[in-house]
Amino acid sequence: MNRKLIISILLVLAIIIVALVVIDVLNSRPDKRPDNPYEYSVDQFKSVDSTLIKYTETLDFTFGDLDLRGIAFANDRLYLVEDNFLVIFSTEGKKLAKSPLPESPTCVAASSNGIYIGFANHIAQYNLDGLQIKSWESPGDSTLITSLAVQDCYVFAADAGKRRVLKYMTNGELTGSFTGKRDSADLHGFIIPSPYFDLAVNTFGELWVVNPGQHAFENYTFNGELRGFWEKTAMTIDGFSGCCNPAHMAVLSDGSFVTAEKGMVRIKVHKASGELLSVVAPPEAFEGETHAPDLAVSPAGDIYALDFERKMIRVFQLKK
Amino acid sequence: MKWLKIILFLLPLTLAFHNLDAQQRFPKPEFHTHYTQPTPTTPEPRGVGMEFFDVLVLLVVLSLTSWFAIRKRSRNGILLLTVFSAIYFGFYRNGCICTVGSIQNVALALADPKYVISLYALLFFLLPLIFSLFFGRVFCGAACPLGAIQDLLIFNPITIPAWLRKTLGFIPYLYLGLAVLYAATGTEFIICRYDPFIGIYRMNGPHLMIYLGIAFLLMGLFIARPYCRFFCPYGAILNVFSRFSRRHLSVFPTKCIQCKLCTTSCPFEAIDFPDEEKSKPDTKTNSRKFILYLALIPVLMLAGAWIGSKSHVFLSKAHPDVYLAELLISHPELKTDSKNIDIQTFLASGKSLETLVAEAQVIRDKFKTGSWILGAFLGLVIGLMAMNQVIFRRREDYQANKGNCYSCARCLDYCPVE
Amino acid sequence: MDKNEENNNKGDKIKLVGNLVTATGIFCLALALLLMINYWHIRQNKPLETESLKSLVQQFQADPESEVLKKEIRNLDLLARKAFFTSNWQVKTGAFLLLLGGIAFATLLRIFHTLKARILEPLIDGVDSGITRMLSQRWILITGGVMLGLALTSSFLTTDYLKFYEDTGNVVQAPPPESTVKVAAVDGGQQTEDKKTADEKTGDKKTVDEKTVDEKTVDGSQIGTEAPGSAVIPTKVGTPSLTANASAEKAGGNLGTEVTKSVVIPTKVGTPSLTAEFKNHPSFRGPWGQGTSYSTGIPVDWDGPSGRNIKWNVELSKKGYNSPVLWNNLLFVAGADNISRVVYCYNRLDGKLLWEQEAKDIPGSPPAAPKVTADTGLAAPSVATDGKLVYAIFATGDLLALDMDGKRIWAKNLGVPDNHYGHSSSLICHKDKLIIQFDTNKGGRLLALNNATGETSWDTPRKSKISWSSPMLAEIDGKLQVITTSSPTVAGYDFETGAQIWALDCLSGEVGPSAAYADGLVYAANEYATLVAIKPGPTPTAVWKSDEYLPEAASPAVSDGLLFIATSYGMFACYDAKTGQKQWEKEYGQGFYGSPMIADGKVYVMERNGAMHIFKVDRKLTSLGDPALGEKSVVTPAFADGMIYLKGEKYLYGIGK
Amino acid sequence: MDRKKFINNSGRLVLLGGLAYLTGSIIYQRKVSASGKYVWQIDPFKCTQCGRCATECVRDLSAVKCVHAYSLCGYCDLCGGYFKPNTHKLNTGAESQLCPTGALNRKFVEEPFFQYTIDEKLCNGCAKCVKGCGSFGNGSLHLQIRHDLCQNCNECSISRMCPSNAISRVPIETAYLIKGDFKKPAVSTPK
Repeated sequence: MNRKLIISILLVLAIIIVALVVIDVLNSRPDKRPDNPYEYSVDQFKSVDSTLIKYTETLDFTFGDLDLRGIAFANDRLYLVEDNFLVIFSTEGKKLAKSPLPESPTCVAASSNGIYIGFANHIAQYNLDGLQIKSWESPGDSTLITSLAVQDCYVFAADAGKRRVLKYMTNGELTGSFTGKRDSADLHGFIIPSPYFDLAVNTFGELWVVNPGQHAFENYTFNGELRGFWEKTAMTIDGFSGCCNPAHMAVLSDGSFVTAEKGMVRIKVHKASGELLSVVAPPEAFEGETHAPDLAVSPAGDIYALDFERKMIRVFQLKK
Repeated sequence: MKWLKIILFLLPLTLAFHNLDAQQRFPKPEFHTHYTQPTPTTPEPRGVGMEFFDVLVLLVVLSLTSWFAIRKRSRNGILLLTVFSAIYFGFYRNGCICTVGSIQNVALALADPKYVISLYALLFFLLPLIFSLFFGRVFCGAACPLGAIQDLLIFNPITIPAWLRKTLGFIPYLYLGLAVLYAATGTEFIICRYDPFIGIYRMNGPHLMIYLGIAFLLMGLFIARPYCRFFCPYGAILNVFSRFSRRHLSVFPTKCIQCKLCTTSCPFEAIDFPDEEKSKPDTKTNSRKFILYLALIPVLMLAGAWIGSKSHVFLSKAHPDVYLAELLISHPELKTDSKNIDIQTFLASGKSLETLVAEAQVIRDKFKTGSWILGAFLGLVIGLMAMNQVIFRRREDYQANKGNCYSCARCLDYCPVE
Repeated sequence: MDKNEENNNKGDKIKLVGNLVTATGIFCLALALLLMINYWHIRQNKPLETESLKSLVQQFQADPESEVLKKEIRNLDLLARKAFFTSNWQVKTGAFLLLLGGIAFATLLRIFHTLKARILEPLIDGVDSGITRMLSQRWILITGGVMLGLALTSSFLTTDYLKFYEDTGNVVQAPPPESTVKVAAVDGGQQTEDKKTADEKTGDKKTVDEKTVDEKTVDGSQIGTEAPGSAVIPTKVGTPSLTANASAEKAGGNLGTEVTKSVVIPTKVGTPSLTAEFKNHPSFRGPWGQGTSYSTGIPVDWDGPSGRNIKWNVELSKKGYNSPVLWNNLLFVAGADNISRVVYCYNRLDGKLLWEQEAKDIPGSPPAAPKVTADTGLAAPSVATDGKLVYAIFATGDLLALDMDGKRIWAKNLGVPDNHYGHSSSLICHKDKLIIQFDTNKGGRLLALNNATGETSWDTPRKSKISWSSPMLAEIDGKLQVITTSSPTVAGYDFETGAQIWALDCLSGEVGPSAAYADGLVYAANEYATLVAIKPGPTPTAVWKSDEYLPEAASPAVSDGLLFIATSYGMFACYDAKTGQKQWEKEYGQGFYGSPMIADGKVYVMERNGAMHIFKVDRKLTSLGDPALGEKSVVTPAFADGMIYLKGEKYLYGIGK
Repeated sequence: MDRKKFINNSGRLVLLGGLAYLTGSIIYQRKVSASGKYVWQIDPFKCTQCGRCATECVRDLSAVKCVHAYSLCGYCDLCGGYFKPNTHKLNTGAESQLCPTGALNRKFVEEPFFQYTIDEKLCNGCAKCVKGCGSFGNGSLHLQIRHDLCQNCNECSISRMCPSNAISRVPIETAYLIKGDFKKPAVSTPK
């Protein structure tokens, strides 16, 4: 084999080697790397028709770096539970009281005659100044209270752990519970894949329970008979996404529902009959795929959303 | 928000956990059927014992090679060992962890307070060096899988002019220096990243790297062991060590009869010829030069150090954090590029740019120290290499060059002396 | 004849092998090419994520009923996966074949070679080694030069963006999201600049009461910066000390300085090292935790970013909100993370780390660090030293005593403090005792340990709730007392016996600030509670109260009849210590967690953004400068003659000429 | 000749000393663990599902696989990890499956629960399902490096490219960081 040829081959090879290394180096730069071919994208559902958005964010209450858990609105006051504290403050954000809690709370509800705070497996009653009146006895260990609703003499508690709704008297006496189960196969009670289970009593005294596994709103009598329900599963704005949504809800004075979803976070208002009424906050208003904000509404119709990511309460009001 | 940022910076981890709290399962579904929940399988990794077995194998191979090369003087024995290493360390063990790469683990272990090196990795690094101090580069001879695959594919090696060989001989030191620098600064393991043959041994891997391997092998048909001679950083160390080896393979068993038969035998041109009278340089000029280079070395080192410290900025760009930080500073618009995973991930992490820049600065400072040392080292190498050319050792016989000889024992077959 | 034969079949052999070699060679080449093509093909159209499939799915979701689309999708998807996995398979098998081919090729080559092999002509060394040497030298030097040259040029061509960033600050940061949203910081919320402006619109008064900062956000820092209130300066002990003064003369106290002369009563009690105690900065907020340093010539001008008057700064390897403590030339800080808790000792003159000692292998120490909040950390309490030993406590309840060389003398675990933010009360030691305020959710305790052995000298239970304040020493009516603040009690205990001498319930909430003492009055304060001046004694009484500005992190400091309060929402106020009359006030943006310190006639207080505010101790506001540290700081400074020692978020600073 | 020997010997001694010093310092700083072996593993809580585990692994079908922490699973009918977004008919047809390689299997357990298992022969570690499960479900699906497949490279080529530094060396004793058992509390409160 003649030497010239060999040398030329060698040179070519040398060049190839250098080229390969250079290419590899350049392609592994953070700005040159290929984008994810397997991207899981829900962006197509994130864009919301702006005409639907009837609310605007007017005020934020910030809290530093606290581990916020839940909010309630009553008596023109906001009641916030964070890890080991109850904070009461005015709608202008003036702190009125702050009292430590025995353990980390899960949710809070308030009425004109008291504050009720849900802990993992029991409920405690506080007076309006945030002093504990009574800690109610726990209905069982696997219990996980995720939401409370007060209706003059009743306190309803959503027990995600046992997948049931508990009915208490305001003095703490447990007077009943129901799981929504029926003999007929089509009603297999509350399906709660993850610890999100909300309920509320609207101004007409109707008890509405979210059945997140079904994306359903179910209306029960206080004794647990199903009066009616509606459900809507869809990624699109008019329905509820994911495997268990809405995660939180609240009822406006006209009986329509304010709903908050996890996964693709968005806050919407649905009619009592289920049709989408308006959008409060589109997914863009929240960071990434994160937790659903806890909700509270004022009689005036202002919506208070507890944003766990930004650690603030965000106030939405109807656009003028 | 400022305070919040600090906390974010203080405990990013806990926050990460925070975000996932809500996704924790709480009481399991009550199954009415007899459904037993499976548990995720966890296939065990290769045990530590096995790793030490590898060390044992390495030890055996090294000893055998030394025996074959120095006592038994058998090329076939070494050939067999070569094949064995190619099969065992190469195809069976897929070449990780290999001695050459272990340089970086050692460097990182020395530099990084948190990094802990496994004993077997350390042994992989030490054993060949120790052997080289007593028997020469027997590791290259048969134990190194990278060497083995090349050694088996030597076809028709051309002779490379000495000056070119010597000059190219500088690359390994450069490679070594960079590898140590990047390893010690925790940037990356370039030796492993650009290991040309691992892809071939695994018959799998990034295609670019496999092409690299093939290119080297093809090259190897005409230049014997191109990687070993002109790239391998570990070879550079061994080269130095082996110069002081206690015993070493020698071409002739008893006495050289100047038959010149061995001259063609070595594909690596690692046999030194006796020096002819005419080429004997007059000692005067020679010693003058010697003095000159001796004086030149410190100059070169200083120059190297200065240039090194100057170019640390450039070198440090190889570190992903530094690069990212600079990218975000120089192209803030990229923040809106939703397709850029790295930037988006950083932004989502809640880490502030200040933090990132601060971290990057720390790394860059490490580079500053590292790169002036590197510069000085390279200066020293150049100086010594040059000086080596004027040091004149008398030789009557055809001897293996202790530094470059791989103890492959090819030449032994050619020597007629019994 | 035979020879010919031999040659012939040898020739045949060679031919044969040669052909085989070429054949295998071609085979390998072809295979390699195929593999490459295959790879590129896969690379080009990623079968798993083809656009066509995506678009089909889109259509399908548009009308979920269409069976046609469904079928199409399924088929296409099947194809795609087939393509993917077969190509995978091809690559694998291909590679294997290629390998076999390669081996065959190699062996054949070898055979071919050996067959062809003949004894080569020995090389006649035509090459003149002399010339070779010359050439090599030249080329080596050339390459070396080229390399260095390249390095140099590259270094000149690259721009250092990091530097650019530091120079130009946050110029290149993304613009803050424009928001018309007002922000009300209800509970310690901080505010981004743009929002702040939005906030000012809503009126100052409002922002003030909105910015009532929550205990929790602050506690960490407060705990770190927390310290005993400014204690009595022995010169001002009053009559008892005068008599004592005389007696000291009798005792022939060979104590030179003005300070030492004054510190007579303790001298009578008899600790020769007391003078040293007052010359140094032996515990959090100085001697006896008074908040007063007797060092002189403290600098008032420095600048962190430019390094002006910064004698040295070192990076802290572990975080901790505790403040530096000095003894002679040694400076002590503590640091901790979930991995380990460490005490560091620096040379305060050049900032060199002399030793570090980890708090480990302590019997009773919890396997895992307790859950503490980020802003508290595990090393909130400051260490204390008496010149012989240095003592440190961590949120794990680990307590250890090291000698000046970092050798551990004794260590014990007090039981993990049940504290939802993390234990924070700093230590203080005097004579033979080490005082620990140990108020947890399980109730309050005040301990004194024998500092040589760590055995408990006395252990007084307190009715107080959990607190984050630190004990201080003061001499009241000739009796050395440990004064503590907590919810609800402010109390004084006998240093020798631990017996409670007096107590007054006047605080509430989560008490961070410690007490201060001067001229017979104890000062205590806490946010959402009150600021109160107490006349201690058998029947303690509140002399005056004020609710205007309440600190929640910083302790009060008192000197020359003036009381200084620094609140976490940025208000720094000066009161008449006797009457509670406000003398002056000044507001800052960031708020104070670090406690004010008195040193040679000035009061030093560190704002959270790292700006040190220095005032004359005077009834009218005289600012002596606001030198910046250039990094956030929440700790209280330590003083030595001509030097001030600060601890920032990341660095430890020695400041002075 | 003797001079040469001397140089040779002394040189060797020096180098030996150097090695000894190096080893000594490593051992002294407790940087070496005799029984220790370290393997690469993904911290599921740091992972951001960028999809590079599928593309960057030195193995052709990545050594990173999706594992299912059943103890966290909600056994949902509408599983965010199994179905494409906005799937209406919850059937197992390709038109509704999210997994590009069909490695995720869905099995009916009982009304209304479904079990989801991973066929690792098919899984390429693209983390699509992980993302879906994480944002819409309980996050029981997550990526892990399978050590029967992992080559345990000296430097993991995925970790080099991992944007969230989720891949790190872990001691062989804790070779897997499976979500349920790893760190997190069994019960937690909703947010």
